[in-house]
This record gives sequence, C-alpha cells and structure tokens, in this order.
Amino acid sequence: MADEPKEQQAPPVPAGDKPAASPSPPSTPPAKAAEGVAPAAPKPPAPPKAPVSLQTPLNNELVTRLRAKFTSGILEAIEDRKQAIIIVECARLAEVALHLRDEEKFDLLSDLTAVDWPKREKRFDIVLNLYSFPKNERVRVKAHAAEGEQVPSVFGIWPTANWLEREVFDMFGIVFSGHPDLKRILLPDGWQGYPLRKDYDIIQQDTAWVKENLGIESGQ
Amino acid sequence: MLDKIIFYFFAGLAVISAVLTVTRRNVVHSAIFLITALLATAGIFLQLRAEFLFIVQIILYVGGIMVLFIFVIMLVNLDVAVRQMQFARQKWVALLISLALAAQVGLMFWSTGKLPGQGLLVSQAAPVDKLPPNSEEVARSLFSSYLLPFEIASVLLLVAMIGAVVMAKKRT
Amino acid sequence: MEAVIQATLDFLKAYWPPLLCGLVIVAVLPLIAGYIVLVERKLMADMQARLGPMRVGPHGLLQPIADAVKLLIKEDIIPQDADKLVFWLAPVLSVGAALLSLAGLAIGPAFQVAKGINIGILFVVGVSAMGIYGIVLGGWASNSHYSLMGALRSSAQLVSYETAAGLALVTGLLFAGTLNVTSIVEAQYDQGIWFGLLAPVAFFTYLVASIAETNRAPFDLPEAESELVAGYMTEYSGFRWALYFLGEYTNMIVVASVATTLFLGGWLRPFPRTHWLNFLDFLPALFMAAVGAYCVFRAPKQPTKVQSLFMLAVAGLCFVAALVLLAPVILPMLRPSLAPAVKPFYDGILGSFWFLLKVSAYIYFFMWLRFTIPRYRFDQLMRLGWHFLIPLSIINVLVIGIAMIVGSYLHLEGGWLLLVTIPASVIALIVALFILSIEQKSAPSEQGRASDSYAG
Amino acid sequence: MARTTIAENGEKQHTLLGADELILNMGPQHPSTHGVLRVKLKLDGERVIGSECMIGYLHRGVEKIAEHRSYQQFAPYVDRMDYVAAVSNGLGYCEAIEKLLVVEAPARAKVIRTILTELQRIASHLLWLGTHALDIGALTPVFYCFREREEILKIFEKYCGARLTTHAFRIGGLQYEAYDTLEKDVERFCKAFESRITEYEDLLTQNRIWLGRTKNVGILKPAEAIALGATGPVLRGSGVKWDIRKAMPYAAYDQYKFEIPTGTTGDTYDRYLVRMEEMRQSRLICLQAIENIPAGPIMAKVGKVLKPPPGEVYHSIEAPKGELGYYVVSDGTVQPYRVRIRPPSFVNLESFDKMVRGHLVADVVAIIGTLDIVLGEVDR
Repeated sequence: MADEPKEQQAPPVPAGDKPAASPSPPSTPPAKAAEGVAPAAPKPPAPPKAPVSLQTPLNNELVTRLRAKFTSGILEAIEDRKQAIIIVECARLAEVALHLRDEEKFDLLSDLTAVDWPKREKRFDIVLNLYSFPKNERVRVKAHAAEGEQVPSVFGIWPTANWLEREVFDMFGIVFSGHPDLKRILLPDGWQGYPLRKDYDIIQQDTAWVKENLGIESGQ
Repeated sequence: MLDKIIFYFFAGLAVISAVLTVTRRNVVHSAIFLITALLATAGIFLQLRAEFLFIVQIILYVGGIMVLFIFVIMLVNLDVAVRQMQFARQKWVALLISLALAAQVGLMFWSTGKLPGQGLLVSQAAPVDKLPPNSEEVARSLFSSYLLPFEIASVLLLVAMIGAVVMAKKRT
Repeated sequence: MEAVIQATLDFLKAYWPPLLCGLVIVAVLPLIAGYIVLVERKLMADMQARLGPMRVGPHGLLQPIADAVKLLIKEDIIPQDADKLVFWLAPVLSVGAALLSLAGLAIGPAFQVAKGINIGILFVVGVSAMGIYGIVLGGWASNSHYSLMGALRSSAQLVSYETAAGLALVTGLLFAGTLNVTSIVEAQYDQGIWFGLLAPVAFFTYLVASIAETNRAPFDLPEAESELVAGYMTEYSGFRWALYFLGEYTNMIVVASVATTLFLGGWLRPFPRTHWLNFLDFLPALFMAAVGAYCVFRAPKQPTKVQSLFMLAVAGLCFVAALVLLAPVILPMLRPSLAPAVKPFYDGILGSFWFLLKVSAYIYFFMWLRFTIPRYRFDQLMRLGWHFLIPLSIINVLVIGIAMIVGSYLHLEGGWLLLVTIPASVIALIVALFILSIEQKSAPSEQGRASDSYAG
Repeated sequence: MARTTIAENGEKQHTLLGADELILNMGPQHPSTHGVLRVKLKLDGERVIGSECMIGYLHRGVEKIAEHRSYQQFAPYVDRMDYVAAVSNGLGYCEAIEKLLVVEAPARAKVIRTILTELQRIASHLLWLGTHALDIGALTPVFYCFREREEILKIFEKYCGARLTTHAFRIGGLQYEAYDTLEKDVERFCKAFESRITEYEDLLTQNRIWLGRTKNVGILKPAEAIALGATGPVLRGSGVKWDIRKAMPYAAYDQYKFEIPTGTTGDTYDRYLVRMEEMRQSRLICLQAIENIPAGPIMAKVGKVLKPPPGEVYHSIEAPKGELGYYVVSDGTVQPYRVRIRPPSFVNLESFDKMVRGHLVADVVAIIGTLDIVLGEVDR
C-alpha cells in the first residue's frame, strides 16, 4: 500500500463522483471510515500484513428503500471510497435492476462487467455500473454467480447490455439467461476458453492456437 | 474491293453474333452478342452512308435499350435462370417465321435485276460527294411526307410512357 | 491478292490524314490523361495546403510516367469467380468508346479525324455513351457486390443524365441548325456570340449533366470510394484499372470538348466579331510569354543547377510558342497582302490555343468542384436529375424554341437575340424550380422514398 | 437482387422488385470503416434492412494484460486503446488509480492535465471531422484538420516527446514539468484556431449537399440514446445535456466556465454541430487554463511501488468519444486484480444498428463517421 501523505488524509476526497454543489440526498457517507483507517497505515514500508479496508457498510435511503422492497434480495450494501455498492442475489438481479431504472431513475447502464474470484464459492462478480441523470449519482450493483450459474440478463431493461453481456460471456463464460443472441463478440467464434478468468494461461493458449491455426511453433 | 471486305466483315459479324445470342446460356453473354449484332448492323448502315440511321441505331438500341436490358438482367437472379432448363415451346412458330423470312430473302435474290431499283451495288448508288446531307434529308422526309406516321408513332410512345409511369406509381 | 493490296493502298492514299490523326490521338491521349491526373493532384494539393507529388522529376513532372510504368508491371489479378471474357472486355470497351468518340471532335477547322462528319455532335454523344457498357459489364463480371452496386448505380445515373444532357444539346443545336461540328462553330462566328451566352440554362444543364456522366464528384457515386470501395473498378488492378482510368479522363476531355464546341464557341476567341476586342488575339502570345518570363524569373532560385537549366529550357519553349502564336496575328497587320495565306494558320494555331484553353477551363471547373463539395447520395442524385434537370431542360428547349421564332419575327441577330433568349431562360428556370418545390412538398419523408432510388 | 444471394436462415423478405435481399459485407478492409470494423449489411437494393457489426479484429486483450503488469507499467497500454486520444485515456487511468490510492494530484498537475486533455479533445475531434467529411465525399477538410492537429501534436511532442501515444501523465501527477513556452504555444494555437474552425464551417455547415447528407440521417432519440448507453457527443447530439466534466468534475474542470452544446433532433448534422461547438469550448477552456497555472509540485507523494488498499473504484471521464470509465479492483498487491475499461466507442457502436436501418448504403458510412469510433478502443 502507498505511504499516503498526511495532508491528503484530512479530506480524503478524490476529485470525483460527488460534485460539491450537487444535492445528493441519498448516500450521505460518513467519511470517517477512510479517515479512521488510513492513518493506521504505518509510514515505513514495514510488512503491514493486516490489509487496510476502505470498505464500510452503507446505510443510506436508497439502500433502505431497496431493503424494504427486496428484503433478502439485497445481500449487502457497501461503501468503498465514497462509491455505493449494492450486492444483490443473483437470481433477482434483473428484478432489482428494473426497479432501479424505473423507481430510482438509474436510467443509464454505464457498464456491465464481471470479476473472477476463483477461490470463492461463487466465483464470479457481475458488476453493473449505473448512473442516474436526475440524481447525478452512480451506484454499483453486484451479483455473485457460481460457475455455470445462469445470470438473468438485463438486456430487456437496458438494450446496451446486449454487447456488454456478450463481452462478459466472451471473456468469462458467464451465461445470461434471456439474452437474445449470446455469442462471442471480440474473440473468434471457435475460441477455446475464457481469457479473463484467472485460471486462463495466456502462453499455453497462444501456443495451442498458433499450432492449430498457423501450423507453426509459436515461439513464445 | 475494300467495300466488299468491310461489308462481309460486318455481315458475318452480325450473323454470327445473332446466332450466338440465341445459343448462349448465360444471359449477359447473350446480351453482349446482341449488342455486337446491333453494332455490326450499324456498321453496315454507315457503309451505306446512312449516317443518321447509324447513329440512331447506336444511340437508341445500343446506348439506350440494351443498357436497360442489361440493367434488368443484372437485377434478376442469374444463377437460377442458368440452371433452369429452357424449354422451347414456340418451336413451330419459330420454324414458320424463319421459313417466311427465308422465303423473303429468296424472293429478293430472285428478283435481283428483274425489278428496277433493286440489286444496285452500294458503290453505284451515288457518288460520295454528291450525297445530300443525310440527317437533313431524314428530317425533311419525316416532317413532311411522313408527318402523320411520325406523329402517330410519337403518340404511341407517349402513351406507352404514361402507361409505364402509371404502373410504376400504382405499386408504391 | 494483289487486288487487296491495291485496295488497301488506295484506301491509305485517300484516308491518310484522318488515320494519322487518329493514331496520334491514340498515342498521345494516355500521356495527356496522365498529365491531367498530375494537374489534378497538384491543384488538389494546392487547395489543401500541401505540395502533392514532388519526388519523380522536378515538381513531380514525371509522376504520370512513373505511374504508368507501375501500373503496367503490376500483377494482373482476375478474381476466381469472375466472368473472364466479360472481365477482359469491359475496360477495353470503356476506353475504346471514349477514344472513338474523339474522332468526331474538331480542335480547329482542320483538325478533325472524321472530317466533315455529318452527324458530328450526335456521333460524339452516341459513341461516348457506349462507354457505359465498360462500367456495367465490368461491374457485373467482377462478381462482387461492390462492383455490381457500382455498375447498377452507374447505369441508372448515366441513363438519367444522358437525357438531360441530350436535351441541353438540342437547345444549343437549335441555334446552330446543324449537327456538323465545324458548322456549329461557324454558326457561332456568324452570330458573333457563343451559344452558351444565348442559352445559359442549357449550358448549365449540360455542365451538371456532364459531370454526372463522367462520374466526377459530386456525382461520383458509381465509384464512391468511401461507400463502394471503388465501385465497378473494385476488383480491377494494374493495367486494366489504368484503362478504366484512361477512359474516364478521356471522357472528361470529350464532354469538355462538346461543351466547348457547342456552348463556348469552339476555337473562336471570345466575341469573335467584335472588332474593338481584336487585341484579344494577342492574348495567347502574351500568356505564353508571361509563363516563359515567370520561368526565367524562377530559374536562378532553383536549388540545383540542373533544375535551373530545366526551367530555362521550359522558358525557351514558352517563348517559341509565344512567337508561333504571335506570327499569324502580327503578319497580316504588317503586310495585309499576306492575310489570306495566313488565315488557315490563324485558325489552326490560335484556334487550337483557344479550344484547349476552354477545354482546360471546363476540366478545371470539374476538379475545383471535386475538391470543394461533398458527394450526393444516390437518391438525391436521382431526384436532382429527374425532378429538376430533366424538367428544366425540356422546358428550356420549348421556351428557347419559342424565343427563336419570336426572334426571327423581330429580325433579331447575334447579340440582340439575348433580348429574347435570356427572358426565356429565366422563365424555364422559374418553372423548373416551381415544379421542384411542388415535388418536394408532395414527397413523403426522405427515408420512404429512398428505396425507389433505382426507379428514379 | 444479385447473382449470388445468401439467404440467411432460409428466411426471405419481400423486397423491391421482388428480388432477394443482398448481404453486403463491409470491411474489415474498407476505406471508410475507420479501421477494422466489419459490418454485415442486409440490403434491399441500396436500402439497409438490417446490420450486424463484427468486431474484435484489433482485440489485444488489454484487460488481461493489466492483470499481469504493475499499476505504473500498465499506464502506457491505455494509450493504445483510443490512439487518437491517448492523453484522455491516460488521464482517466491515472485518476482512477489515484482514487484507488486515495491520493490527489497537485493543483498544478491538474491544470496542466486539463490543458493537454482539452487539446487532445480538439485533436480527436479534428480527426473525426476530417474523416467524416471525407466519408461524405468532401476531400479537402481532412487536410485542413490535419494541419491543425499537427500543431497540437507538436505541443505534445514538446511536452513529453511523443506525439500519438503520449503517456503524458503519471499516477499521482505528472512526470514532466511544463516546458517554458507551453502557455505561449497553447495560446498561439487557440488564437489561430478560432478562424480555422470558421474555415471548416464555411466549407460544410451551410453546404446544401452536406445538409442533405447529414440532416435526418441516423436519428437517435434521447430515450433511445440513453437506453443504448450512448455517451459523449452522440448523447448530446440527441439533446441530453450531460457531460461528465460538469456532472462530476474531475481534473481542474470545476474551475473553468464552458458550455455543453446539445443538439435537438439527434441526427448526424446535430452531432456534427455539437462536436464543432465542443472544439470551440475546449479552446475556451484552454485559454482560461493557461491564464493561471498554479505554481507548486507536479507530483503527489506516491511510492515507487504502488499497493492500493484492497477494494475497488469506478472512475470515468469525458473522453472525446464519450464516457471513458475505468473499473479497477485491487487485492492489495502491486498488480491490479482486474481493470475493466468502459470504452465509449464500443458502447456507442451499439447504436449503429438502430441508426442505420432504413437508410441507404451511402448513409452507412455517414453514420459510422458520426459515431466517431476508434477500433483500437472498441476491440481493446
């Protein structure tokens, strides 16, 4: 971790998501978490084995409303560096997403991606970055999915999810149920494996591909 | 002598390409040979010093009608057309017509020299420099002695044109 | 056998001047076309704040030759599924038609291959229109979608604009009363005014239609490189492609020559019978002398000695040309007795200067347009042709015809004819614009009409 | 309608003239697909009745590479995504990592970053303008645009030595101090640029053919644009007034006054006007920024080895093409656990099918041009 300068810690507001002027009723995060933890970082680069966590539970109005509506569907709400993260049950992802779009006005799906945590029981995080034009606010919706588990597609909610979900399928092999045309998008149709999984070996794959398709040694 | 060579060249070209037009399977090739036949005919017109007829043949048939032909041919699916067996159902009609044509040609050969004004050799028709300007002559005869047929033909074409426009409008 | 040889010799004896003329044209034209390309590239570079070809020869002057050599030795690729015969035939047709149509043109009263050809203009127009087969068949034979679409666009476009161009020519021919190229120019001499001034709307229509006919920007849709890669030429390479290119530039020369002959007074100088403008006869010589003087002026500033010498050589050529151009003008003035003897030279030398100048100006206009404006879309092109240019030219023929009758009743001659033809042209323009505005009002949304683009 | 007709899935639609539909493959080698975009068009005559984009020809696995590099090592890679706006890419990445580290770049660094990024926006828009005009058949603007772009690249070259893939910024600030005449160079460029942009507009804005080719072509309604995730000038052309520089200011944008231009109809012409106005606004930002570049350090105190605390951050900037987002996950090691790049071109390209249906082939190139995609970014 970085040795952070002291003066930075007093207002640890990275220029970003919250414009000072914008009234943001939900997500009024106490910046204490970051403050409280960051000084714990020892200044000399001694081996600080206890990793600092900048993540704190989040309890704002949005989360309250969502909890009321979906009860067990909302697994967790975290705040990480002033950014709201809501973890939802995978099967109810589309349902929550529709609610967020229609009721909470998160009308733009900025991004949809995934992260692979192979050691976890449910290895994949499906990550939706939402943005609300009326509120000028972002929220990140996450769902954990196990290998082979079908994730409900949000294509019906945001058409832009079409390609984004295809890319996630292409790179992670996560299958979205309800997607109209789920096929590889960036890689060739006959590609083996899913490159962004952590257990995907680049060199081995490359050697195999070159041998098969070009008939030469890859020299990697 | 040279006149003869040129004439037989054009005539042969016209006949051969006419035959090829009928026998080629590929429609575009047929069209190309038809164009060749028309051009060869135009060449004979030119040799006969019918300049106006020559250029009208080129502008109308070669430059106009055949372009539209090829345009339409390219729009249809040729692969299918080539594959389909083309049954000649008008065999007997065709035979009859070609017989009639042959009879006409035969009659012409037979009557050569017997009727006045026929069978003249090209070079004997009139000296080159004494020929009246061809297009002016055509215009004069069209607009004086043949005015009525000319106008009738114009009206016919106009009717066809309007009909085409109406038919095209109806579809949309 | 002997008879054949004898006939051939007789034929050669009788027809050697046009044969020689034709041979010269066929031999020189590729070079001219190459240099037109160079001029185009240089002009484009100048308008786009850059230099253009500079590497081959001084200021890239040998670039066309380098290009030709490159194209000659390039591999000749024929697509596997192409129709070989037609693929081979198409570029030949394209360039053949263009070259053949040159035969009907007259650069001066003496320089014409098919001398005194009775159907003159009609021959040029009709034969050059056959070049469309090169495009259509080439596009079809390539067996590629881009080529086919280019060919379809091209045939639809040419057929449409041929009509407008033809009607514009008819308007011009109303004044001339003859199809013979030489007589047309003589008619303009008799009137003392170019037909382009008498019938400006017809000239304008022909100008626009001729751009479309030669597939030049903004009507270069058959070969629109950003849409159809290269249209009908997509699958062509090497020398076949060069043939298409040659045909295209030859066509440019042909349409420019037709326009020059019919609308711009052919080899006549501006206002040929206005005597106080006689000083214009000195202009060619002055022009060449000025170019020569500029070369002399620039010569010492060249970076190397060879280049300076080259510039001086060019200057010398220019001065010689200036003298040649000056002689037919100055000699009759010094010795009036020489005038009849000099007259053919006057027509020939000065005439071809003016003719070439006008053709160059016409082609320059084409290029200028190309660098300046974007490209039409296909449906817009068709709409412009069918909804504006064709009605305009039809009405124009009609009103100009009426104006001529009125003019003959009023015994108007020469420049006085403007009194009737200009109002007539204005009327034609107004009516055509009116029709266009009605058409635009009644037309449904643009998108809906788009599908009918081929139907025109 | 052609000799060779590919009937897909056996389905045949009724087309004009009763002929079959034509499948036209555009690209990946095509003059106006801006790189290696491949589009499969389903045509009825020249009218487009369906389209499919095939991408990935330039896929280099940038996100996978990130997982095998340290945070600093990965920074030059992002320049190679949108290679005509490398500075913007770098800014987004550096700020995202700074956010992850909870550090902030010094004020001076922020201002210099803003200047260079705005210059980059102008450069990127100039390239767009030139190629877009070229696609529509105007040959000349592209050279004028490159002339001005050259001036900007010269400034970049003077600043960091590179012209295209600049790697101008570092995590925590800047490596290079602004060179002596930076302000003067920028000012000279901005002063000259005003008349230059008028020059382009003279060639195009009122040109009848240009209007005919761009008006009512590729209309994207605001709701459609949002649903399809379009951002940047594409979204603003549809009339949605949203610019991350204003909505969630980063770098030094909160200090400067500028307008967000928006369109009304969402057609190609509106997007053209929006981008033209954006260039003017960027010019104004540059002029404001060079007036007062604060003194001070240019680099925040970050270690040589970056080990951000575990966690994740999503940071996005207004790149010339739209919202360029970085979603970075850290596991506390020196290498990022996951870097997800939200490419504006990729998402904007999704609108292509919507925009192109019912138009002619010629409009396809106009629409590809107006989307302003860079395939390096689409494919990553």
